[in-house]
Formats: sequence, C-alpha cells, structure tokens
Amino acid sequence: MTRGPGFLRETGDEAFRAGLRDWLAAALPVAAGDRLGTADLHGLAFRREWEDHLCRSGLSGLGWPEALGGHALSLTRQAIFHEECARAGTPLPVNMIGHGIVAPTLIDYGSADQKQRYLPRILSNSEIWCQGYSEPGAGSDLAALATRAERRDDVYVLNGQKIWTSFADIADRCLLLARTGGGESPRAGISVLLVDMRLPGITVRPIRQITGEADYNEVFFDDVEVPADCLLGEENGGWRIAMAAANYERSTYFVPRIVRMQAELDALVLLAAGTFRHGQRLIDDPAVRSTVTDLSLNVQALRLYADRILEMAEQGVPPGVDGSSVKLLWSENHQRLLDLAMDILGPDVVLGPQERSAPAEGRWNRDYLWTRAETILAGTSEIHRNIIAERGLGLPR
Amino acid sequence: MTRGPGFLRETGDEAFRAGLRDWLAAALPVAAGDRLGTADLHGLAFRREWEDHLCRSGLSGLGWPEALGGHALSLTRQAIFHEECARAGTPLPVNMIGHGIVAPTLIDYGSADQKQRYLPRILSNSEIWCQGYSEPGAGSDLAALATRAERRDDVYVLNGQKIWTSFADIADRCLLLARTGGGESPRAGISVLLVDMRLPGITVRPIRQITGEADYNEVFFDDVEVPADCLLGEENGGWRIAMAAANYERSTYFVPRIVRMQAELDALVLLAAGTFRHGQRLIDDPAVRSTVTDLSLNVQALRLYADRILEMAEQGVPPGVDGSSVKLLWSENHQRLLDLAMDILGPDVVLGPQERSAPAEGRWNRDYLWTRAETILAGTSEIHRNIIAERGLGLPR
Amino acid sequence: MLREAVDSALANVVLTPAEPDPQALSRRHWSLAAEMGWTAADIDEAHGGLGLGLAYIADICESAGRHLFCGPFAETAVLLPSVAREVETLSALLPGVAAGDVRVAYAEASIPDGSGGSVSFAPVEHALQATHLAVIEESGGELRVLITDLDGAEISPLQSMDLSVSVARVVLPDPSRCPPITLGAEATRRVLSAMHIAVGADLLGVGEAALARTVEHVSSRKQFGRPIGAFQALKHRLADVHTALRTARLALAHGVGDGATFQDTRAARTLAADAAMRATATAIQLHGGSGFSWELDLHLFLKRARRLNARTGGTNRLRASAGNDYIERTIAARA
Amino acid sequence: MLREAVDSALANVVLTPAEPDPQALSRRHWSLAAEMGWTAADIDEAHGGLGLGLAYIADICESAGRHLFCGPFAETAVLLPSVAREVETLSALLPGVAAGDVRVAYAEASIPDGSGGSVSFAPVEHALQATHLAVIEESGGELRVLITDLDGAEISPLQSMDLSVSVARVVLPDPSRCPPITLGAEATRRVLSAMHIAVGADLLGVGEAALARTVEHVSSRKQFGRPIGAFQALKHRLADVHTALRTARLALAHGVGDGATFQDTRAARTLAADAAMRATATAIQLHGGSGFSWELDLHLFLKRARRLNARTGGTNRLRASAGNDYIERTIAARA
Repeated sequence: MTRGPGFLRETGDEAFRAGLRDWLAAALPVAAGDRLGTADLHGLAFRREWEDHLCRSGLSGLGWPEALGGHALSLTRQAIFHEECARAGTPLPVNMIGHGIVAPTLIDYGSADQKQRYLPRILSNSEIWCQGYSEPGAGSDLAALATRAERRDDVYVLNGQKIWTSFADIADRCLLLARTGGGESPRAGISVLLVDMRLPGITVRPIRQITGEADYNEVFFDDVEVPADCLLGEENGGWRIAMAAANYERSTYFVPRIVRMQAELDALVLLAAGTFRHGQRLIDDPAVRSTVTDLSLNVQALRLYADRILEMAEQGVPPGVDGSSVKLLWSENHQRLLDLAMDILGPDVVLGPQERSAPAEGRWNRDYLWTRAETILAGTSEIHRNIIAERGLGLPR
Repeated sequence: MTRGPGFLRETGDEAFRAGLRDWLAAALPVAAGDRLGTADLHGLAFRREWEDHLCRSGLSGLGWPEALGGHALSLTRQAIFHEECARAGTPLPVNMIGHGIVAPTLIDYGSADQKQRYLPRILSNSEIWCQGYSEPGAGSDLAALATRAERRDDVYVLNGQKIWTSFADIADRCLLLARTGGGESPRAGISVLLVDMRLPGITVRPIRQITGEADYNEVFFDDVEVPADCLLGEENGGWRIAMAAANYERSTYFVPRIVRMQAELDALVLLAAGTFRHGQRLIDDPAVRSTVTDLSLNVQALRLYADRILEMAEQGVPPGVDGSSVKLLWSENHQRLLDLAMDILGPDVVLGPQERSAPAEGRWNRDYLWTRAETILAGTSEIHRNIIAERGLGLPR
Repeated sequence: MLREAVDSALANVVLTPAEPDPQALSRRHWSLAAEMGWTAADIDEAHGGLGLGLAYIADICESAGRHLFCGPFAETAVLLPSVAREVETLSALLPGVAAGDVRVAYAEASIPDGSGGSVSFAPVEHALQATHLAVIEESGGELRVLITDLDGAEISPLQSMDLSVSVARVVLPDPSRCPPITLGAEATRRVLSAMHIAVGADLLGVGEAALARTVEHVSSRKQFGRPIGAFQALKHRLADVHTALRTARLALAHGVGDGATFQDTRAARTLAADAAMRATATAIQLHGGSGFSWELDLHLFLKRARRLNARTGGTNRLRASAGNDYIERTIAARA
Repeated sequence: MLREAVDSALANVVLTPAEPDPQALSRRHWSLAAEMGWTAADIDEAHGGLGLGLAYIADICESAGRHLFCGPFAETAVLLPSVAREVETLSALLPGVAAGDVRVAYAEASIPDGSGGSVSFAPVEHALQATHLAVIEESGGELRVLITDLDGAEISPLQSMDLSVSVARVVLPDPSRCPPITLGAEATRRVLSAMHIAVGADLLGVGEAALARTVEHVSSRKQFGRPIGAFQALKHRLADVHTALRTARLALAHGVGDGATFQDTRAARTLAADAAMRATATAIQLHGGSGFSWELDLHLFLKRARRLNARTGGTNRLRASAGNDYIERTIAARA
C-alpha cells in the first residue's frame, strides 16, 4: 500500500508528525493561493477544494483497514493528523460526517455490498454525507424520535422531519434514524437508513442562525421511498448502531478544537497587547489579564483531557463522563474566550460577522456569535451536567 | 409618655437619628469600659449587659403601642435605631427573639392575660426567649413538623425534638410550634405554645458548630406538661401565626447587617492597604481589588433592597420575592467578603477563631467560618432560588 | 406610568428578523418619539422641551430597550442636551432635538486635533439616519466631544451586528469647522451620568425582555415529559437573572432620584450591563436550538446588549473605576 | 497501586471532632509514615531513602489529604529533601528524615538578616511535633530558606483553625547559628515544583473526601419526599465539583510525569486548590445544618483546604504568575 505522501509510512509518531507538518506547510499555500491569510480561506468553496485536495493526495481513509483502501493509522496518529491540520490553520472539512462517522459505521456494520457502494466515494470525497438524528420534539431526548419508516415490499416509506442537520443542503446522502417498530421500550424500534438525498419527497430548508449564515437545515421527508437494501444492520437494531456511531469521533474530536482554541487565545493576547485604549495597553487591564489567565490554564487542562481520552480509546475504553466534562470545559471556556474578544474589540463589536473591514475580517464577531451554539449542540450543558451527576457520581435520577 | 432618652420624642427622622447617635456615642464607652475595641465587647457577658442597659434606659418596646409601654415608633425609626447601633459597633442583642419576634406576635395574637404576663418582662429584658421551629426532619420544610402536643385536661403534653434553636441554653421561654391536630393538610394541625423552659422534661443540648462555639441547641421534650393557657391563638391555628411571626423582623432585619458588612469591607480595604506581601501592597493585587469592587457595588445594592423593603413595609406590603433576593445577595456576598479576608490574612488564616493574637483578635477567622452558615440558615440559598423562580417568575413546580 | 405609555406605543412597531428593515422601522420609531414628546423630555422649556428630567428618560429608554427601538434616542435626546447644558453654543440645536428634526450619530474614538485634511470615523452608529454626529473620547476623567452636522460628510454603510442599529464609516471633509470641546471633570461627570442612566435603562429593558421570553419558553416547552422550567437548575439560573435585573432596577431608580451621585449612576449602569449580558446569554442557552436561530428575535437582544455594553470601555472599565474610587475614598478617610 | 495501600493504612487512624487529639494522632500517623517508608520516598538510596520520585509522593499526599493526616509530611519528606538536593550541607539530615526521626515545622515569613538578638516566627505550623524548623520567603522568583533544629527554641502554642495541625509561636534565641540560604531561580523552581505537587495532591485528597461525603449525604437525606441529590441544582453543582477535581487530577498526573515543567506543577497546584476550595465549600452548603456542625468532620476538610490554600500567597498569586508567564511568553514569541 503506497497511496499518499511518504510520512504516512513513517514508523515513529513524531516522524509522522514532522513529515505531515512539512507536507502541510508546502501544500496549503499552493492550494490556497491569494486566499491565504484571508477569510476566503475558510469559505465553503475553499473548504471543499482543500478537502478534495487532501483526498486526491491520498490523505483520506486514515483509520480504515488497508483492505478497504485505508491507511490503518492508529487513533493517536489520526489525532496528530487533525492536530497538525488545526495548527497549520487549514479550513474545516465539509464531509466530516462522511469521513468521521459514516465510514467507520459502515466498516463495522455495513454489508459487503454497502461497503463497496459507499466507501470508495467517501475516500474520493465524491459523495458528501449528512446525519439525520435530531428532531423538533427530540433534541437531547433521542428516544422520543418520531420519524417513521414503514416497510412496503422492497422499500421503506419514510415520513417525518429532522432538524439541526448540518450539510443537508449540499449532502448527497444521509445516515438517518427512523422508527420502524412499535417496540416495548422507546429505543427498541429504531433503525438506521442510508438515504439518497436526491430521492423524491425530500425537502431541505436551511436554518439561518444567529451569525446570519445557515449551517443547519430542517429536512422534511414526505412519503420518501428508500430502497430496502439501504437498511444498515438489522431492522429495529438501530439504537446500538447510533450509539456506536456517536463514539467513533469522540477520541479525536477535541484535539483539533483545542489546538484552535489555543491559537485563538494566543491571537487575542497579541491583539490586546497591540490595543491601546483610554491610555492603557489592554493586556495590562487586570480584568483582561485575569480572564486570559483562567483561559490559558483551562486550555492546558483541556489538552490533558483530550490526551487522556485518546489514550483510553487506544485501549478500547470509552471516555465515560470525561466526555461530558471535556465538552463542558471546552464549550464554556470557548464562550468566555470570545466574550473576552468582544471586550478587547471594544467599539468594533458593533460590526457584523460578514463585515470584512472588521478586525480579522469579522471572524471574532462571527465566532463570538457562533460559540453561543456550542453549549447547546451535541448535548446541552445541562444534559452533560446531568450525565456527570447521574453516571459519574451515581446521584439519583 | 416620657420613658427613655429625649431623642425618642424628636419629630423628624434625622433629628431622631442625630440624637440617637449622640446618645450611643456617650453611653457605649461608659458601659463598655476597657472592653471597648476588644473582642470582649462582643462576648456574651457584655451583650447581655448592654441589652439590659438599653432596656433600663427605656430603649425597648420601640415599635409597641404606647398603651403597652412602647414608643410606637415607625418601622423607619426602628430601622434607624438598628442601623445606628450597628454603625456605633454595639454588640449584638441576646434577646433578639423576644424583642423582635415574640413581642409583636403577642401584641397581635396574645390574649389580654398573656400580654400582661409576658410583655413587661420582655420590656425589662428579665426574660429571654427562644423560638422552636426547625426539627431534624423539617429544616426548610415546616409542614413536616413532628413535635406533638396532646391535650390532656388542662395541659398539653409535649413530645418531640427541636434543632437549631438559638439561645435555648439561656432562654426562659420558648415560642414553639407543635402538631395538635390530624389535619387534612400538613399545615392545618399546627399550634403555637408559649413554653416555660424550666418545665420538667425539657433537655437542652448545645450544638457546637464550625467555629467551636455553640450558638445553637437541640431541645428535647419528653412528656412536658405545658399549661393549656400557654396556647397562643387558636388550637390548630398556628400556621398563620408562625407565618406572621416570621414577617415582623423582615423589614428591619437587613439594615444593621448591611451596615456591618460595609464596615467590614472598609476595614478589609484598610487591612489590605496596610499589608505588604511579596513586595506588593495587597490592595494593589488585581484579584483583591476586583473582589473589593464587586463587593462594594453589591453592598450598595443591598442597601437599596433594605430601603425598599422598609418602604414597602411602612405601606403594609410584604417584601415578596425581594426578601429572597436580598437574603441571597447578603449571605453570598458576605461569604465572598470573608473569603477575601482569608486571602488578605494569608498565613494568619491558620490561627483559630478564639486566638486573641490573630488579627482583630480572631474575628476575621471566626466570621469566615460563621458565614458558611449564613447561606444555610433562615432558608438555604437553594430554597430562596426556588421561591424566586416559582413565586417571582411563575415557573412550574 | 410613563413606562406603560411608551411600551404600548412601541408594542406595534417592532423589529422582527423576518422583516429586517431597521431603516424603515427607524423612521417610524423616530416619528413616534417626536410625536409623543420623548425627544423633548430632557430639554428645558426655554429651548422648546418639556423639562421632565432623568426619571422620565429612564422610563423611555427602558421601553426602547425592551422593544428594540431603532434610532439614536439616547445620543440625540440625552447626550446632546446634556452637553448643551455645559456648552451654551450648542443650545441652538435643542429646539430641533425637541421637535425630532435632529438625529445624532455616535462614535467613541480618538479625536484628531484637526489641523488639516479630512478625518474618518468608523464604526459610527446610526449614521445612516443622522443629521449630526457626536464623537466622544474619554481619558483621565475628562471628555472631549466633537459635535457637527453631517453636511458634506461621506457616509458608507458597514454591516452591523445589531440589526436595531445602522453602522457606517463617516468621513468629515473639513473637521476644522467643528473643533472638539473639552469638558472639565465636573461637567464630564454630569454628561456621563445622564448617559449612564439612559444606556443603563436601555440595557435593563433588553434584559427584562429576554427574561420574559425565556420564562414563557421554558414554561411551555416540554422535555422528558415535563416543562423544562420545572427543572431546578434552569429555575436557579433564571432566579439569578431575576435578582440581577431587580438589583439593576433598584440602582437605576436610585440613580435618577434626588441626591444621586455620579457614583450612583455609574453603579446603576454597571449593574444593568451585567444583568443584561447575563439575561440575554441565559435566554439563548435556555431556548436550546431555537435560541440561536435567526427566525426568533432572541439574538437581537443579545446583540443589542453586547453593543451597548461595549460603550465607554465596557463594564470592566466602569467597574474598575467604581472600585478605584471606593478604595481611594476609604483609604483617604482613614488617613 | 500505592494510593490504595496508603489509604488502607490511614483508614484506621482518623481524626474525628469527637476525639480531637491531633497531637496523639500525629504521633501515630508519624510512626505509620516512618514504618511504611513514606518519609523515605523522595530521598535517594545513598541517603537512606527509597528514591521513588514525585509520583509516589503525590499518591501519599493525596491519601494524607483524604485522611486528614496530622503531621508535617510534605515539609519533612518533600521540602527538606528538595532543598537538600540544592544545598549539599543539608544532606546530613536526610537519613534522619528517611528514618522518621526528623520532623520539620513550617512557616512562610520574612526572614531577618539575623545580626543580633532572638527572632520570632508566628504562626508556625507543626512546631509542637517538630525537631526542626523551615521558614521560607519568596520574592522575585527566588527563595530564601532558613532551616534549623529547634534546640533551645521557645515554642508557645497558639489556637489552630485546622484541627489536623498544631500552630505555635517559635522564638529562636540565636538565629545567627543558621544563616538563611538563598536559592537561585532554577533551584527555586525545582523546590517549588516538588511542593506544588505535594500540596496540590493533599488538596486533591481533601476535595475528593469532601465530595464523597457529600454524594453520600445527598443520596440518603430526603426532603420534600425525595433524596435531595435528585434535585437538579444540587446535581449540577456536584457535577462541576467533580469536573474541577478530575481536571486537577489530570493536571497532577501530568505534573509528576516525564518532561513536566515548573509551569505544569504550578498549574496543577492552582487547579487543585481551586477544586478543593470549591469541593469543601459545596460540601458544607449541601449538608445543610449538619454541614457546619462541629460533630461532623466536614469542617475539618474546609479548614485544611483553607490552610493549604493560603501557602505561598494563595492561588490568586499562583494564578497571576501563571498568567504573567503565559502572556509574556506569547508576546515574546511574536516579537
């Protein structure tokens, strides 16, 4: 197997990291051209371009078995990959659900036919995936799922509505949870379907959010006929697959986010050091300094959580309530970081998130608004505190 | 009616305040002698002495009707009285329950005979009262009261246990809640008894608390025979009286506490300004400064609450949820204030609360420990937040 | 109560994300403000005003916050009159303010001494609706104020975070026409006091509106079979928001009263800003997914609170100066 | 695991407020520490020690905190050896430390230059049990350390807040006998690192014990017909305590690992101190009335956390120096 750059075949993790770092340092400026250092680097167009470039260069299927065209990299190396991409300032991927969630789910639960049908197009990035979990009445409460798939001959007839579906507006396929059985328990009757987003009866409505952008969608299913061979695993056996799918990304999810957070904090310190207001360098304002200090301690601590979770995952141990602690610490401190950015920006906070004349082309303002969502999505802070108290400390429900 | 110093008969509130201030400035040093400026000023011995002195000087029954030997002062003047005592640094009263709670309750609900029997001895401070409300199983949940009083001929036979009873170890009498009826609702069968603490069958066990002192007691009642004429109001009509009793003090409760808190904060600022550590005046430590700032804003705000509650009370309006907000703000900020004191004291925090060689003769250390109780007693912070949410905002139970 | 009157006047003219035309709304709000006499409230009768004082201003501003009033009310009807009370020459503008014909754009920026060439300010709030511009610069306890009409000014719109306000870059071709005024320490405190009350009251209104919407939401939205407002952790957070807003209200009421000091108005604004930031952030959190959707108007309150909170250096700075004053006073009293 | 071994050794020798004899307990704890080899853990074999390193020390100290160990363990078995690694002359004391014969009292105070007359230190921790005294003074990133035996010293007991430690005033009749040692910046960081781990681990143990007691209490105590631990606001507070302690544990584990820097150990101690203060204060609050009663042992944890938190200027100062370092490093990296 010799697909991809040579660093993939290094024997040591640190040599892998060094090679990757060199590769990124060379590849990103070439691919980005004059978008480098501008907000366009993080626009949807270049995000797709860059992801295609990675896949063309053989940098996909990192964790897949070699037999399926992957590199069989350890979780640690996958984490290093995401970490170094974050450190190099590459744009976020677009098909993160395809690569991060759908592919490992298919590898573990897909039929031979399904693997052959879907995996190569993820590897080449020619099909973008989304994930249909949340519903208007079932946010943090997956058991309340109401979308129904009724088996009629060789199709499932799908009716219902999903919400907060990232990338549904551009996705080719959707990994979707639907209710197929009556079931004694609410979890019993759930199945996973692999749905072609171009089937008749599917309507996608983008949800514009606080930033003015639409990162999410509502998806309506109106008598959509999904071929029966798009069922993943067993009928009514979807709960287990959904839980497993949620776990694949956990071990490498936070590493790049924490690296980015540290970079943001460093940038804020430099911004505050260069901003004079009312006769004082802002970095010398005790309130700014004190928040920077807290954040720097917490970002360091977050890194320890991420490393620990990765280490456990390598041994096959799920993160347990540490997963909730790290989500809370990350999202709440990220909010504080952007709150601090607003304090430092001062009068410039009145500028909109797409105002290119704003500091950092509006990214601070955009991220400030966006972080409001981070304590809500992927389990609200309230849910995660419940989990820690009930599962971690054993407090009564 | 000419009992007491002349300032009682001033027509204006400010002249009243000025006269009182002069009177205190003259009287306290004489009464205190060489205890002035020492911890002995706040010891139990002088607390009683000073309270006796006030009563002998005619400064009791401030709010009582003149017919009962009182001064019929407005709530505002009563608040001024407590405020100026706090400002002058007088010790806390001992018979605060007698003067502040039992007397107004008797005036509103007592029989003519009961008033005559008890009120003069409160006026002269010759009988100290305590209050038997809390029970081991009924802290914040008064409806769960279990102490029983069974009527047999002309006595009530009292059995049960009270806890957190201040002054029970020195009290002559107790205003006590007991269950006398079955009652449809848990509140229905409660009565108020006026119990002689020297009756056979009463055992008082002081509860030593975190400071090493014993400010509270457990009181055990074992077949105590309370004469039936010690029933206050109607049998099974005690809930209403208990609720009313809890209200008398509310309007003037916080004023002296907030005055004392401001004085403590001022003293802390001076302490920090005079303490050099690691080459820096502690008042120039940003963390100290920032907490002092928060506290000073909050103490100012507390004063506005206290004034508002007093103003409402003068119009006969109960404080409502403002009573809970002020309790929370006061107790939680008082804790922060003493936490800050510990930061400023540095190595001296290891000294015990009775160590006279400690700064301020150990009062900072003692108060630091004591404030831990202030968010628990008189309704825990949790209870008060529930009250605000449910009664103030109308959130579902 | 004036507040109810202002509330009911504004209740029908509301900014919604579905109809996000703050310019049009601003015109309607402004005619309302002029018709109802709000722009005349803080101007004395000699200059065509009503002389109603700061308590009325606070009521109007609170409603303005609650209803996301689109227009430079505090800048025009509070800041300009308060500066004019210190600088006689500006009083010629007051009848126009009272009548609603003057609208003042606002920026906080350093003001060049204006020897030659054009000068540019950005971001300037409300410039697209304004007839005049006020730029303020505070340092060392003194205010420098530049007040000029916008004749000949070049105004280029910028994207605004807060939909209830327009933002622009303003280039003044000949700044020597309007030399900045420096106010002494006492005058500065009087002018800032008026703005502290106006901005503080707006923030209180913003916070109250966010809380009211949240209480309504959590009382009706169900999860795990119960209204989410029955969950104690949510209750406690909202109880704390209530207390913070209530505290700010008491401080503002005290700040507009007789004998209120500069310290009192500054404290009131600080408490109001903190309460509003907390109320709006909590509102978004407790609304869950819908809290950060563009369709719901919640984000408008967060953005307005954030904008107002940034003024004159933000609450960090207000708070620090309150603390410094208290600490110095306390140490001096002992010395 | 060593931690379990230490825990089980200490589990039967506990301080209870009912039997508050820390002096007697201290003797029993100390013989245990000597017998089990804990006092020898951080001393190399050449000096009669076991050379087990900082990870072992952290385990012992955590158990010491959890079980309210009464005695100068960190001062004797960590501080003294770490100073002796910098100052050869002190290594003569190490065999005595390893054997348990040396016990070091501790004070942070300014150290006079000792030209003439006696010198007095107060409050000194553990002086009633000690054979030696260590006084440390930190300023400008350097430590001055005075280490002396207590022969001829006058020791007068003072009341201690924390029942697990004795406190006294110590008068040294002839301080010229033991001139203070000044450690350079590098040596200071090595010595402080060792103490950061030892004190941080003790604080972690204190916090864990307080949390465990609280979880037990709220799971059994009922109010309004439910265990109070079912109330969501309590759950969330305890969840945050758990996260704070867990974070401190990860930081301490990292701080004793290969390649850990001074910054890492300082961060670990800061996080542990914050977590312990929070855990113990929350424990008192959630125990209600019984939380501040003398009979229950909860207050002992609060007092121990408070005492340890005051060391070397408290977490405020540790935190501020961590922040200063990070900020300066970041600015310098750019320049």
